[in-house]
Amino acid sequence: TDLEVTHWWTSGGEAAAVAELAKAFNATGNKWVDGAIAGSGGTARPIMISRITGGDPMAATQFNHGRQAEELVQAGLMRDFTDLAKKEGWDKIVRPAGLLKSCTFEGKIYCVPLNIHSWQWLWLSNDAFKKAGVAVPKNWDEYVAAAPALEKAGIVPLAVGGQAWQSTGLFSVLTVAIGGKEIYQKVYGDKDAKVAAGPEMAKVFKAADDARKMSKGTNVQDWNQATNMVITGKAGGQIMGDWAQGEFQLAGKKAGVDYTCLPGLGVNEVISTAGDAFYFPVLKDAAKTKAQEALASSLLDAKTQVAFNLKKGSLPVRGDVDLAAANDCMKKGLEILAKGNVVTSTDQLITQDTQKQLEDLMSQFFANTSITAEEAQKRFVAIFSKAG
Amino acid sequence: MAAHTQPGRPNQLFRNLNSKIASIPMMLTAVVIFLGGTIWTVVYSFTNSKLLPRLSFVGLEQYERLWDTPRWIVSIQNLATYGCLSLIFSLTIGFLLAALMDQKIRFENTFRTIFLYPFALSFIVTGLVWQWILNPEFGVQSVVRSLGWTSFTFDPLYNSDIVIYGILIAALWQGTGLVMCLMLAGLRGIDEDIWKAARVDGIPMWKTYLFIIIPMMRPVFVTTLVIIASGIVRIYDLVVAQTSGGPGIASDVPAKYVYDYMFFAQNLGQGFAASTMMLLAVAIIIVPWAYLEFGGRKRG
Amino acid sequence: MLNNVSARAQSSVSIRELSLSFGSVKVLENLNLDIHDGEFLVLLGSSGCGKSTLLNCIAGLLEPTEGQIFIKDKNVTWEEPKDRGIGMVFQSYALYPQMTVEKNLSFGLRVAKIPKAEIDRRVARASGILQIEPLLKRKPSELSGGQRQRVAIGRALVRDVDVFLFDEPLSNLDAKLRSELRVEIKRLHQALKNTMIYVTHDQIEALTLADRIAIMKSGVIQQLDDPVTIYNKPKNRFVAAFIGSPAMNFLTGELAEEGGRAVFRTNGVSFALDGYDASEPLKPGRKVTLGARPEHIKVDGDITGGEVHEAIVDIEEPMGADNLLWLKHAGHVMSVRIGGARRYAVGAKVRLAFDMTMASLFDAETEERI
Amino acid sequence: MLNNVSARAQSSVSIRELSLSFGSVKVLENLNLDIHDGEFLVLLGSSGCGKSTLLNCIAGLLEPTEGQIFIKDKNVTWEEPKDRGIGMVFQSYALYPQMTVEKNLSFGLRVAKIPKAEIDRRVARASGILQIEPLLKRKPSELSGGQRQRVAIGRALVRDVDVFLFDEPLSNLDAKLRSELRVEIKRLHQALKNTMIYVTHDQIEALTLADRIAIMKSGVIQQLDDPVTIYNKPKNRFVAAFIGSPAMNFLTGELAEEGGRAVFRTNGVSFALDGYDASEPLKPGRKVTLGARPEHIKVDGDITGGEVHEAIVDIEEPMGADNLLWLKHAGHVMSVRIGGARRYAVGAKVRLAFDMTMASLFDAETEERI
Amino acid sequence: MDKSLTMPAISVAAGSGQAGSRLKAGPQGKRPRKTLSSRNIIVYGALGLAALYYLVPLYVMVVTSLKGMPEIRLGNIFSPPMEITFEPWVKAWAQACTGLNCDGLSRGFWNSVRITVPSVIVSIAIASVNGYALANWRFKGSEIFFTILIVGAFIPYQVMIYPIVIVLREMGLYGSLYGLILVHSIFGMPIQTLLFRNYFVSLPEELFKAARIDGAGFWQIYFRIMLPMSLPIFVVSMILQTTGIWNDFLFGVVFTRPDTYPMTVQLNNIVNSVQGVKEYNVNMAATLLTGAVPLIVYFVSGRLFVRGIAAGAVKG
Ligand SMILES: Nc1ncnc2c1ncn2[C@@H]1O[C@H](COP(=O)(O)OP(=O)(O)OP(=O)(O)O)[C@@H](O)[C@H]1O
Ligand SMILES: Nc1ncnc2c1ncn2[C@@H]1O[C@H](COP(=O)(O)OP(=O)(O)OP(=O)(O)O)[C@@H](O)[C@H]1O
Ligand SMILES: [Mg+2]
Ligand SMILES: [Mg+2]
Repeated sequence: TDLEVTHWWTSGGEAAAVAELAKAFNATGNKWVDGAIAGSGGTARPIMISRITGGDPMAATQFNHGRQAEELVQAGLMRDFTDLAKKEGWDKIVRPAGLLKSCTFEGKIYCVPLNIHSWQWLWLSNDAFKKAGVAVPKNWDEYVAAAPALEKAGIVPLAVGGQAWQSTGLFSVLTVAIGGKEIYQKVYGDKDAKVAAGPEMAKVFKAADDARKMSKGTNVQDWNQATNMVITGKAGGQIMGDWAQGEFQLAGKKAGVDYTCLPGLGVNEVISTAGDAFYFPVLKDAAKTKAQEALASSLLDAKTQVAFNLKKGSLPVRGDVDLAAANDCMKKGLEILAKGNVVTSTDQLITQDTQKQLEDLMSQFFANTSITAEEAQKRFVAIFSKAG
Repeated sequence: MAAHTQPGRPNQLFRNLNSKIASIPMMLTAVVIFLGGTIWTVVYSFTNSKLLPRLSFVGLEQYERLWDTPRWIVSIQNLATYGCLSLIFSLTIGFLLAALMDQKIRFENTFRTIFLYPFALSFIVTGLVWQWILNPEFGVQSVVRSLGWTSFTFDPLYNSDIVIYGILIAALWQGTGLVMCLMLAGLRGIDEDIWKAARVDGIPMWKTYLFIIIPMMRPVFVTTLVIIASGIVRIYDLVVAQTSGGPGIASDVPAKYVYDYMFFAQNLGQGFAASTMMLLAVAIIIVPWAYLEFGGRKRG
Repeated sequence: MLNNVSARAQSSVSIRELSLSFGSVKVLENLNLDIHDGEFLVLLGSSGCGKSTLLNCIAGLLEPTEGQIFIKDKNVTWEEPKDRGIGMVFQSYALYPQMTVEKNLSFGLRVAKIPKAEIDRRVARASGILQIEPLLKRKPSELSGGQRQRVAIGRALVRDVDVFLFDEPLSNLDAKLRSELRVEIKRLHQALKNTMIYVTHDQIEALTLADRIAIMKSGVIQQLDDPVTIYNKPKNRFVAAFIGSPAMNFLTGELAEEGGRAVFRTNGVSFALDGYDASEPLKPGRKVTLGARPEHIKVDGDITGGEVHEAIVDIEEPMGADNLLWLKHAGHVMSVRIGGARRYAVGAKVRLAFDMTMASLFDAETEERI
Repeated sequence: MLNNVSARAQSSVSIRELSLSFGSVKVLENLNLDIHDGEFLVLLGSSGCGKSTLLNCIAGLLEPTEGQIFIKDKNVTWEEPKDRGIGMVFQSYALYPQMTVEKNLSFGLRVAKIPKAEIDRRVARASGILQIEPLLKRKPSELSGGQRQRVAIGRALVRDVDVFLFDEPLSNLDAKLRSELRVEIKRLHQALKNTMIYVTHDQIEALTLADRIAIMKSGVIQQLDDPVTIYNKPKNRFVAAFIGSPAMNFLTGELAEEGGRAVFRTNGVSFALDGYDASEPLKPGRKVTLGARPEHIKVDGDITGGEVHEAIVDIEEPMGADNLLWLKHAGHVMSVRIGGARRYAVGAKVRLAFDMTMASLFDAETEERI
Repeated sequence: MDKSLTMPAISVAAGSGQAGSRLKAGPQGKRPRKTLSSRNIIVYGALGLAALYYLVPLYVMVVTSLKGMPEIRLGNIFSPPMEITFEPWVKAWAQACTGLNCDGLSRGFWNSVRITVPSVIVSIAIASVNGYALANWRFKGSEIFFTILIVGAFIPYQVMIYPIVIVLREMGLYGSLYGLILVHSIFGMPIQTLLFRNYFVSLPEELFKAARIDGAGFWQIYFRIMLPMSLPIFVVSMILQTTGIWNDFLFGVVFTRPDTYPMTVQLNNIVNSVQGVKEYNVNMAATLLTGAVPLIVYFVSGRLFVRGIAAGAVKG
């Protein structure tokens, strides 16, 4: 049976990873019909939602973990996979357990978690630092200190793409790294306006201000173009999720040799557990409904998980798979995960609405130097004081 | 005239029946889609609908938030700046080109094709090309720099203060050809004798255009204005393709705000509130005009 | 072509060997014309014969391909229209629609930087002459056709020029207004005494207004003469047919001699040509066309002399003051104009006689008057 | 309004209490009109008076606001145009540009699904009558104006109807063609004998063609009579001024008695009213307007009787067959028509006399004829 | 101006012989004009400059699409390609990847044709009938509907997506080609109807009256009288709709499914699926390929377009 699967994985590494999913699914005797929509979730999600609400749903679709599909589930448009989950014992294999929880609504499971992504990575180009004549920094402060030297060598110290979600993500990374796990949890999780307005956060904004200065001259839009600047040594570094690793890999770069990765910016080795999940709209066609189950199990299949996550650069959602082939950075991530140094991702903590407002603030902050850190913090507080 | 049996006036509903039947698509579109859709939008702008429309009313909350949002204010300002400039420049450039084309020049067809072809391209394409040309690393800036002016800076798409002009350049490139065409058609429709009279009166060419011809072309300007203005209000694709609203939110426009909040932020209520504000602005300007232009007047 | 060189000295407008072609279409060819000072010259011809083209050449709105134009003995062939000392009035009025009447009148003067007081004086004078003072503050769209045309004339008037050019100024008006404005233009000419060149295809306008009429056909002037000559002694058949309403009757036949008298013979019937003022001998056997205007054919009581024939009434067209009878005779149908009070029944028999002193004979080949 | 009820039986078209408004503008109001079988009725009036509106109501192209329309004694007020038994000819010809002449003629018949043979017969007959057989294969753009109008008439002809409606069919043609086609339409009516309603604002057309003329002013019929009556006994001043070209002269003054005779006195000068055919007693002191047509004022040699006055020539307008003199007398300017051969110099003195049997007196207030 | 040069020999002869010519000395015939008069310099200069502004992007697109990536990275965008390669075109047409599909634009091309042709036909058919009814068969209220329609032209499409999704869902047309055709007809309707209405109003009313007297009804008059006379406006309308629908992205992506995505969606996918560095040459080739159809339409029928606009569109 042909199943149409929509997603927004179109960059090189992502596409290669999707190919693995398709391969695994096609092996079950069905056919993966690829419905990629380029241009990130912002472009793709309205289309997916329109099609689901318009009564012409695809068979499966990507969403981020968390609250993006909440209402579709509520409206009964998504398929309930509780039975399959019980049969295959997803609660035992999926780790951390929070992932499956975010697929659960009123006790029923509506999605299949696919991978774990964490935002908390600083990617550094060894070449760039060599060229600038400074040592590859070990943490955020060293990095900030090295910025002038990089600039002098004609290298952009920090690559930040123009898309709003990149600066917003960067800021959340700074919050965890500079502010710490508690502050992060209080602000993003509890929406504590007082903490948001506090001195700890002011420090975070100070760091964001530094990042803003360091990012001047990036002039690219897409995250992977920014990553590409790091790969080619045009930029010193980039704060980006572990998916950036896919790009390094595709470019044939070796962790530790060509590039360096610092989880938690080398300050606070904590990672957040965001990720992608697949949702399955309710279909009328019986054969397709059946095939949906095949797809769901194949997604969680241990082999698929390994193949997919290796290509994608993310971590598998199963704790029981062998990732011998993983590179240094990935292994570092697995270690942190094993230690339980995790925070819930922003996708799960805040609504899309709040997320969008944050993005508006952050992208404006990074683009426009006339907004001071204090001003930005004030607006930050305002957003959280109203957030639900 | 009681002597004659007066066959009653036939039922008004069935007079002109074919015309009414043939107009059903138009009536349905007007009422269901445009009017119904608008009312629907307005109604839901008073709710706190998120991903899916829900009738849980929250009063004016969405509007309060809307006017509190810096991004919305920036969008409005951008639209105002872009709208004014785009109107002025489209009309001026379009008219100037049309006036030049009207000088009995050679290669008129060639020039016209050159000016008109961008109109055949979508905003997406237009945005891409101009993003490329205005890119400081490859485009105009780097070319000029490589010619020796190393301090030359021209990076409208990466400078918050002037990004809207970068979009304007592309928009004018795409749209002025059509304006030129409309103006040219208008110029050609002007009585030859007016030109002759002006020449006999010894009125210089530019004064003739300014004081006589332009005022005579009012209907053409009105049509053109409608076309340009409807394009301005709706501008979206070009911004997305060229800057995605960036840098930051510097080139944001209302239509993009609406779209982002409806689909990205999954806050339909907020998106509808913004739409309603846009519709309101349009209605205030357009409805009286449209009524005068098409409603009140009789045939011709 | 028609005037001798000596006339040139006193002429107000002279056109020498003028040719004009649009691409390959020759509209005017080797045209010569001298217009005297203070003369009212009417250019008359059917649509498309080149009248407007000629007028536009004189005004400088079209460039001739060949030839010269003199105004007041100055060669203006290459001058700008504004420097030629002409004013022009157009059929479509060509008023500037968004300006008031006053602005319309003064716009050219203001552009020419003429002092304010002088402008006011001229506008006052022109609007006085044309009686449009009450309209000065109105816009053209608020005026009737006749008022608009008056303003258009005013715009030429304020220019204080020697030569006025009119291009069918009355064609867009209805019959009543047309005849009213016709009289006004005539008065204007009598008062101002400047040269006027007036294009029309309405022969009544031509006949009533002109000092001389130039009848044009496809770019060539057929006859240039005063109205009476044109009417009574048309140079050729074209002119004869073009002028006169109801139109001249034409009977084709040939010349013959009967009893020593020249006669015109058609379909076996002969008409004596006694009294005909021929410019050459009437050779028998020559194929000719006899032209007689409806008022120069007499019926019944009006007959004062000449040969009397009998005809049958085909149609009667009462036109108020006159009555037009269409009579059948010798295989021809001819129209005869009689008083409006005299009525005939269709099919009635009438006697008719030609007034040969007023008739014209044309060669069947060349169509020139004999 | 004007006809009695007994006429109704034989009438071809009857209009009863017809009113029509466009929004708030009342164009026609309570109009009554009976047109006899086979009559040629001309609707005459100035532009915008509602002639076309009335015609369109008869044709069914406009819906009346009030009233009824009968054609051949059938109430057709709410019938479709095609079912009314009418044919219509328009000023702009309104030929279908993409069809040949033949197709143009047969379009209506084909729409009505009339058998092929019958269509051919009717087209052949119509094109025979109008002599347009050679044009059948051409498109309208390849025809001259006159030919186009002939085809337009043909299109009405093939419909084989009782009533023909013409809306200024000749206005777009030049003077020559106009008079030619006028004669043809007259012939057509004589041959077909069906009812024709003909709208025009050209009085010559009205006078020559009509059996009866209805003169309209702002939606109201002023006078409905045969042409001679309309011309000689106009019901009111409007009709008098509207009909006749050159227009009737009007002198305002008052009635008086001098030596037992009724006289008309104006600016201190008196004109005896001997021979005037009054419909009511001529009471002295009543303010009146004297109307005299240019051909009913005699000058110099033409004077056969009546009081003789002296006047001065103001302007002379030669029009070929006639000559129009504008004479100044007693503070009035009046036009007088004389023969084309008689010429006067401007400023010359002439003697004039009114032909009071042909004059009209109008009450100054009501403007009705006395 | 040197008069001795501009005076032809004939005027010299005129002085000698009476019969030769009646011309006097002095200017005659056409006023000589320098080809490089200041007027010409201004007019052609301005037009040339404007043409440059309009042509540069096309030039950049073409040139870039013919360069290899290394050359793009080095050189400036205006320099002509040192080595012409058609690789990017091949890639854009047949190989560029979006997700797993690596068949470039080729698939989208036929989808676009399948969408554009019926949409153009249906929308023009509806709009022309509407315009005809509005111009010739007015009924009470028709102007009100029309006014709403015109105001509708100002509504941003994004705002209407939700209501339309709901309407289409209720009609069961969502996701089908019919649904998309309907959407294009709806959003093309305001401007198209305006064009047709203005055109039909400008046709002589008497023609319509004559046809009614001839007994033709609503449809007969439309098909047999009005349609054959409306070529100019049909051309304008067809050009506008073809380019509009061909270039549409939003409806194409929202109201279709991946196997029927039009070319613009493919283009967006190719351009936005950045794999490593942006392949500008492939993007430009894809852009040109996508724009080719409307461009050809304009190059071929631009003259008719202007004539049609003059025939009806500009009359209010
Ligand atoms: N710009 C032009 N290009 C080509 N031919 C032209 C142009 N203007 C006029 N003509 C042609 O020149 C001829 C003379 O035109 P012109 O306007 O002088 O006629 P006219 O006598 O004024 O006619 P009308 O009485 O209709 O005004 C016509 O056959 C016309 O078709
Ligand atoms: N569709 C309409 N809407 C409003 N007013 C109209 C309409 N048609 C005609 N009128 C008005 O009705 C009056 C009569 O018009 P109509 O066309 O009958 O005049 P007419 O006598 O035929 O004039 P003409 O000689 O110019 O043809 C005019 O004042 C005109 O302005
Ligand atoms: Mg002319
Ligand atoms: Mg009329």
